[in-house]
Amino acid sequence: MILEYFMLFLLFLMLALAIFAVETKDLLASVVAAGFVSLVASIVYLYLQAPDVAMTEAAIGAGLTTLIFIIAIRKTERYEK
Amino acid sequence: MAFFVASILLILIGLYAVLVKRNIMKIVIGLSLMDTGVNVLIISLGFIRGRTAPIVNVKDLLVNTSSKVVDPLPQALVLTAIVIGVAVTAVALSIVMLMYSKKNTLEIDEYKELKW
Amino acid sequence: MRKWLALAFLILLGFFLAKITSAFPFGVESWGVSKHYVDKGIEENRGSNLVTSIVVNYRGFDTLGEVTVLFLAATALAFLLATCRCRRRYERWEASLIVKAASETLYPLLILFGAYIFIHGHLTPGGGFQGGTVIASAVMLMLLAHFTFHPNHKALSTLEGLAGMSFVLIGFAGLIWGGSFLANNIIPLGQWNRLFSAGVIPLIYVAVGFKVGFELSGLITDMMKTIKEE
Amino acid sequence: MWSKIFYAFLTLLGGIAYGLLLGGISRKITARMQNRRGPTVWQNFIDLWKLFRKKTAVSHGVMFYLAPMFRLVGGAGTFLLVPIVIDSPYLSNFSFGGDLIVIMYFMVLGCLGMALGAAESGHPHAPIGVTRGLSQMAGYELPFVISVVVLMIADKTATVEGIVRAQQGGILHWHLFTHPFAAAAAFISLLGMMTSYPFQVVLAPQEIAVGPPTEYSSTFLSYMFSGRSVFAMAKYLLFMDLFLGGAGSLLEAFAKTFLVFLWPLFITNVFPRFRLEQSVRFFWTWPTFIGLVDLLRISLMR
Amino acid sequence: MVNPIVIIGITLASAFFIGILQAYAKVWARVIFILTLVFDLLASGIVFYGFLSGELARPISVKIGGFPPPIGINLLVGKAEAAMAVLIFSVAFLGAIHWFVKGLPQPEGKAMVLFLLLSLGATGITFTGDFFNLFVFIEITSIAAYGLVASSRTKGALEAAFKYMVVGSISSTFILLGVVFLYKATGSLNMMDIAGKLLGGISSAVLALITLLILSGLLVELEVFPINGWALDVYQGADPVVVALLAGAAVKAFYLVFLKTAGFLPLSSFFSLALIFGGSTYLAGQFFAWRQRDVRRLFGYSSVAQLGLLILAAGFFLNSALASQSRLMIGAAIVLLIFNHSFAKTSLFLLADNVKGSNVEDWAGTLRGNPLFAFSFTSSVFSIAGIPPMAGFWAKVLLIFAIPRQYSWAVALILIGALAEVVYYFHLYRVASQGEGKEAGGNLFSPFVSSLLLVVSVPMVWGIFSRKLSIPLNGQVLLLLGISLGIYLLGFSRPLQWLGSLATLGYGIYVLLPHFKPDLSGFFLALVLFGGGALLIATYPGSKKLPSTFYPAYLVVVFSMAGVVLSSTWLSLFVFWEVMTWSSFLLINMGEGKKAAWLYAIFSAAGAYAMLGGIYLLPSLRIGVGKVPGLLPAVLISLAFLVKMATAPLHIWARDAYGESAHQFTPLLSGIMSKMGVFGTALVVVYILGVSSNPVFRYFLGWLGVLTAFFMTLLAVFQDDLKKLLAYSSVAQVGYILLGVALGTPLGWSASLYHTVNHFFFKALLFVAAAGIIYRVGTSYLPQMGGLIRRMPLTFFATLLAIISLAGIPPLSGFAGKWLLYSALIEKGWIFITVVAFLASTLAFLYCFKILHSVFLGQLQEENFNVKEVPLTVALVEVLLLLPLIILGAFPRLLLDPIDKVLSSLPGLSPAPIHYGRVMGAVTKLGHWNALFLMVFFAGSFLIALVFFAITSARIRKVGQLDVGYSGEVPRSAEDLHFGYGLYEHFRKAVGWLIYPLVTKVWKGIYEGINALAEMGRRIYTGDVNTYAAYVIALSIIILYIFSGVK
Repeated sequence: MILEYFMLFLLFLMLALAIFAVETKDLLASVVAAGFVSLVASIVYLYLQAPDVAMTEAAIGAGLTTLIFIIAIRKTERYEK
Repeated sequence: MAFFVASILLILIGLYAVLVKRNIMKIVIGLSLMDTGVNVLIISLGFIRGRTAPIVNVKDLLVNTSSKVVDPLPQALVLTAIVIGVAVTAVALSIVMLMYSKKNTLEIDEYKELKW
Repeated sequence: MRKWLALAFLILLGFFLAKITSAFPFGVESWGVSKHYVDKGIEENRGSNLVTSIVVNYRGFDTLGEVTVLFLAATALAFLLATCRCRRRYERWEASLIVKAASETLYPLLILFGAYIFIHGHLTPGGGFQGGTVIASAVMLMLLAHFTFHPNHKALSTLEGLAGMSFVLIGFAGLIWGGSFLANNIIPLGQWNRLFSAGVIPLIYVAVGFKVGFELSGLITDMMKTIKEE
Repeated sequence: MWSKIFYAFLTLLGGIAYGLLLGGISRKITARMQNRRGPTVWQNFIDLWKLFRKKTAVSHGVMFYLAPMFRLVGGAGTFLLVPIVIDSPYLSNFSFGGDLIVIMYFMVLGCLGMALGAAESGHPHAPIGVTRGLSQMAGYELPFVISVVVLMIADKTATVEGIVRAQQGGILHWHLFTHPFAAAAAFISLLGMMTSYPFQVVLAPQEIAVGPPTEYSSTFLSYMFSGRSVFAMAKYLLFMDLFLGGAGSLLEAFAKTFLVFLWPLFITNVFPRFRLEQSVRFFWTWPTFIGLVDLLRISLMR
Repeated sequence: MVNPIVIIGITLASAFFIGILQAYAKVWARVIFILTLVFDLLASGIVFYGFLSGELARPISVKIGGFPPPIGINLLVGKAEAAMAVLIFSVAFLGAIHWFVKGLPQPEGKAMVLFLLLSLGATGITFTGDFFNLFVFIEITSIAAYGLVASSRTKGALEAAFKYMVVGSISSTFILLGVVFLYKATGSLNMMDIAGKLLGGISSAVLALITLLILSGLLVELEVFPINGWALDVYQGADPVVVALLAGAAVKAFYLVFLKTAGFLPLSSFFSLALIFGGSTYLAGQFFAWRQRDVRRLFGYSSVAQLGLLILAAGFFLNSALASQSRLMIGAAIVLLIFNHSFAKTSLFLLADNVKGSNVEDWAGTLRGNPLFAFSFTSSVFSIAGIPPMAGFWAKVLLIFAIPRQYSWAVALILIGALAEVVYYFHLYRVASQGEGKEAGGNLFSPFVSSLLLVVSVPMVWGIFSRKLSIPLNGQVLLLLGISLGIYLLGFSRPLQWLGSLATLGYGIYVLLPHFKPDLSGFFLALVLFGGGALLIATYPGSKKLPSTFYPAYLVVVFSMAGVVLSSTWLSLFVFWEVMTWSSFLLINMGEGKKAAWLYAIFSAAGAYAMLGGIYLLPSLRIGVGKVPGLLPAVLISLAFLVKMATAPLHIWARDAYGESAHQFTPLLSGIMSKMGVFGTALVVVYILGVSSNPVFRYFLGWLGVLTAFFMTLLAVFQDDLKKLLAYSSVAQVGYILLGVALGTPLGWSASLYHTVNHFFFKALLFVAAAGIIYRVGTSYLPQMGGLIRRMPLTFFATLLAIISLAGIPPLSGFAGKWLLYSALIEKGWIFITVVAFLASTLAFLYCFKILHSVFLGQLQEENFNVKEVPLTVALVEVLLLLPLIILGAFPRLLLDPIDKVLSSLPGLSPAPIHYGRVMGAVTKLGHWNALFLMVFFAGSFLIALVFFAITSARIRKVGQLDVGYSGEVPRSAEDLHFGYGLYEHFRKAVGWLIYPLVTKVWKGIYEGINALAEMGRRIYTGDVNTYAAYVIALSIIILYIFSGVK
């Protein structure tokens, strides 16, 4: 049962991170938050018995996407007006 | 049930960013969040309570696996969807970089020449 | 005013999505065509990881499409950034000694780990894409740590092309000998849970792994490359 | 057929003579109105003879040369198409040649010929006179057409004989009394046709020296002169047939045409000259509305 | 038989191979690229041929991965998919060739890969039989498209790519969600397997919602009305080659998928969804393009509109309530529309690529610069606007005649849209043909080839569809049209072309000889062929300056008129009518009056489309069969003919079109083409209205005719340009003819038929003389001419006779028409109309005198001193047209007897009640008129008077033109004495208020009004990404809410 509540907490965390990512003015923080959302999602996938997807989400969703975003931010601006 | 609600909310948050934010980078982030939300929704659709992952590496799973294993198809679809999501994001970011190199700003208002 | 309007639209959209998802009870079994995958999956191609057997064998065409998508994204990115006069906004500082040392030791291990993932694609969770990404992250680590590290771009794109070609050729082999494109009966399926089993699947996943690995590293070097031009 | 032509020729000569006579009388009366003696009644004949005897004549080109012929033939043709006495073998002239529509269009032939000759004369006054004449014709044609259409629809015929027959049986049957408004409109437009005084802008002696025939002299002018008088006679005859019940005998024709001749005479001597747009506006308002009254009556009656 | 999977496999392999090769050997990469495209084109061609030749009856399903469809993925390739593949690869091939000629964007290896994968994606979309696989291929196409659009060097490319990417991502998310929900609801992903199979516990309402989710995703890709802002930006911003591939091929693949999805997932409310969105997109696209300054965005609006039309057609195609035969026709219409639109749009966008500068003004003069450019541009514009003989026309006709009667508003919508399309396309055509020749860009090969395909397909399409739609086109006329197009080959020397066309016309008369029967069509056929021939002779002088397309177009006009006259069904009449209209448009466009040609195009198109609508409402297509309910069909059909006759409210195009078109063409335009309007109205009055029935409409037509006569004559009086004056007079005379036809009595009809022939004689004579005069004097401005009688006596004599006949003065032939008309009017009792008719003919004398005076009489100006007589051929034609005026003047029965035969052949009409006594001449119940007697009397008395004058007159002294009674002074120059300017100024003071250009102001007001609407309407495309995304979400909500009936 504890797992059930832990999952609820994770989902709630995911949503909070997502809202933070959208609202924050600092793009870098927003990208990192998005990365965290992916990470939490991959944990959720584990609960949903989808190991393949969890690995993919972790590797690509959290790792690669965040990297690309950061490179892009280096090329443009960090703070949203 | 909570997974559905959470994933739909995540999609809506992603869309919210696309609809409201004036910064094109934030829009791309919104799109990426939307993709994650969709993937969570698809996987939660394929989940069956009290079942294990569709990896048949133990002998007893060999016999009538359909009553012991989660639905594998959504997971296969999500695998493709994630990769496509990242591909689109990569191209989008390259476009954003190019736009920035031309106009030195990320604000949408600068990119409204083509209209009417 | 725009915020509230957007919110209203989103709530309505959410309402409809909820209405559709409410028709599917959470966690309740409702088998469709995947019942065939699950029941006969092992028997038809002996790959213990059912997801991989679906991804590569039953719905191999999707994966071919997916590989094309990735290849397309990499090419498009290279194509666009070739013309971009993107200047670096922030000056670059030397990575600290710890990062340098750690990255040198971790680099081969990560590549080995990546290879392990996509070789055992049909047995354990993970596969070509996940393994490829791990390799790419290894290359990324080296790029971050050392200025001088600069993978040979031409070699990367050639290898990537060859890997993609091999995937298509396996498909054609299936067409010529196996009766239909990407057919799996051209080499023996082997036994369940053995390394050399599940027919063509490991071969494809190895090709995909290499392709994704080189492609993503090429992609990252393209994006990072513009930094070096300063 | 030949006898008809011979008698028609005779009536034509008679018509020219009577026309000249009437012209002389009108010059006499105008002079009397301006309390001077004025030329003799036969003055027109004397002028005609004088012009006819001239030794040389000036010509400005082919069309100028042919114009008097057009004028005379046009006038004579119109005169002969109108029957004086409808059924008599002698006096019905060439009315078998065409009905009222033919007459209305034949009238224009004479004017067109004279207009072209005048235009070629090279003198600017001539075309100015012609354009004024044509514009004024557009003016007076409207009321005249209305009255003619009223008669045609009322008597269900387009021939002059038919209209005359419809008026037989006493004075009250004349169209003058059965269709008074149409007759009034027609008589007002008659003023325009005769270019008598209120609408004299076409010839306007002081302004453009008699207008179109300004360059004509000697024998050309004589043909013009006789053409003009026979044309006037044709109009009087036409009005006699349309509104005064036609003529039973030659004498009655003389009397009635004299009556029709008196009407423009009374008006011409007492009015100043309209400018052209005033005359066109006048024609397209007063006589037209008067004519429309009868037109509405006819269309409602049918 | 090629296995379709091989097409996709090979393309993919070569994409990877080019990825490798481009680093080592650029040349080899290019070779592979072209070879792949050629291979794909051939392979899909073979597959398509397999279906065409019947070798493959049912669609083939190709297993992939060795597993049967519901388990594995399959390719579902039917006839439509194969055709689409051929289309995609041919457009891609043309685009590639254009790129090679223009120079590939660097680095070229990657560009080639993207290009190849875009066409692969499009083919994949059409072939795949699995929904998720469809999603993957949509992604491939989209990403390739984002890459290619972003990489274009043009100004707005990046902005367009970003918008496309955002909107594309949202739409593909909808599709992905839809597909997964579909899997959960039906348990399968395969298209064929899904149809109607629901897992337990899932209500059909949910399936409807899921289907709508997918459809709303697809509708975004199909550029539906409110959310196609991104598409317009892409069309405007991206590189035309990319846009050609997108608009030409990719969007069509999405459309086919839209059709398949709607087919496999049946939705009750799909019909209304397709109608609403298709119709609104079609109308919005057409009208918003009016105020468009950017050419590419204009083409974008047009292609969006065409797509809207396709969606509308899809609605009808999938509507099971329709009869299967009409659904088959709609299917054919869709195929034609797609084929026509793809190649026309490809050619237009590639042409746009050649023109430097992107707004409309930059296109000035491009049509005259390069014949290849002109050919491609004209054929593409004609085929998109749906003008026969192009394929676009057949698509519209098939579509319209398949729509059942209760949806006739849809037909009205299609026609109005088509009209709006003509307005803005021909505005561009007008700008392009103005100004001096501007050399457009070099590489015209691809647009030329794609428009060549359009033209080459014409005979094939005609062959198939003219039989199917019961449009029996007269074979001989088609042959003659073909020959007259051949005359273009003699283009190098104009005299040779002149002789060639004379020979063709002679041959034409010989071939069509059996048709000269004494009935309505025989009567008009004689007028057309002999009239056309006579005028053709007069076109010789000054033809050196004419473009080489003049004579072919002239012959096409003549023979298409013959086709109109000889057609037995309304549709074949309509086809020839359109061919005549648009070939005459090309001829008018050759003159310097480009705005006139544009106005002519719009009015004729409006008339033609109203006619098509009218024909649609008729019970049967055969002329004269079936009782016609109500008045609407008659009104609509007669609209087209009234426009051609330029009757009162529809006349504003006439003055400039007649006045400014090429001098050699005006006699044909006014002499004969306006008669086609008469022929048409005659058909309407006889066969649809019925000669004796619904008198109110005919009374209204009568008023239209007489008012046209009155006002046009009045305008002619005050006109100072010779050709425009003649134009007005021609329109006025046709007004009389309309009045005669409207009467419906035998007398009225004989009057109008007589006047038709007569009008041809004297009007053509006047225009031919005018052309000769203008050719000699150099100007058509009346005040600058004068006194030409001394230099051009024959032309003066001819014009004099023509004027006398025009004015209707007795001895000559004109009077008979007038006499018959007035007798008919009085017999019928239309009193007020008679009065106005009389007044109008009196006013005619004013401009008759004006013509004779200003041109021939008065003073001969210095600059015209050495003017010679008109050239021989013009003089010959003048004499040719002169004689009938005199002969008919004396013997009107020569023409009245054949007219009586014609009248007896028409239902409800009998020969005119005239009996011909020897003495009394022509006698009717009302009056009599002896033509011969009048002629003899006039000639005789004229001769007698002349002889008498010559004998008795004094010696005649000929004087110079300055020797006038000038009150003592000596006039210095001819200039002072010539009264050329402002002849009727005083008359204008009196009646000036009558000719206030009210009608022109009304039409201009309508045009400005629609423009303002369009201006306001297109403001919704704010160009802002957030707004576009918001539109997408809002639209999907609306679709989900309305069409699924969920509360």
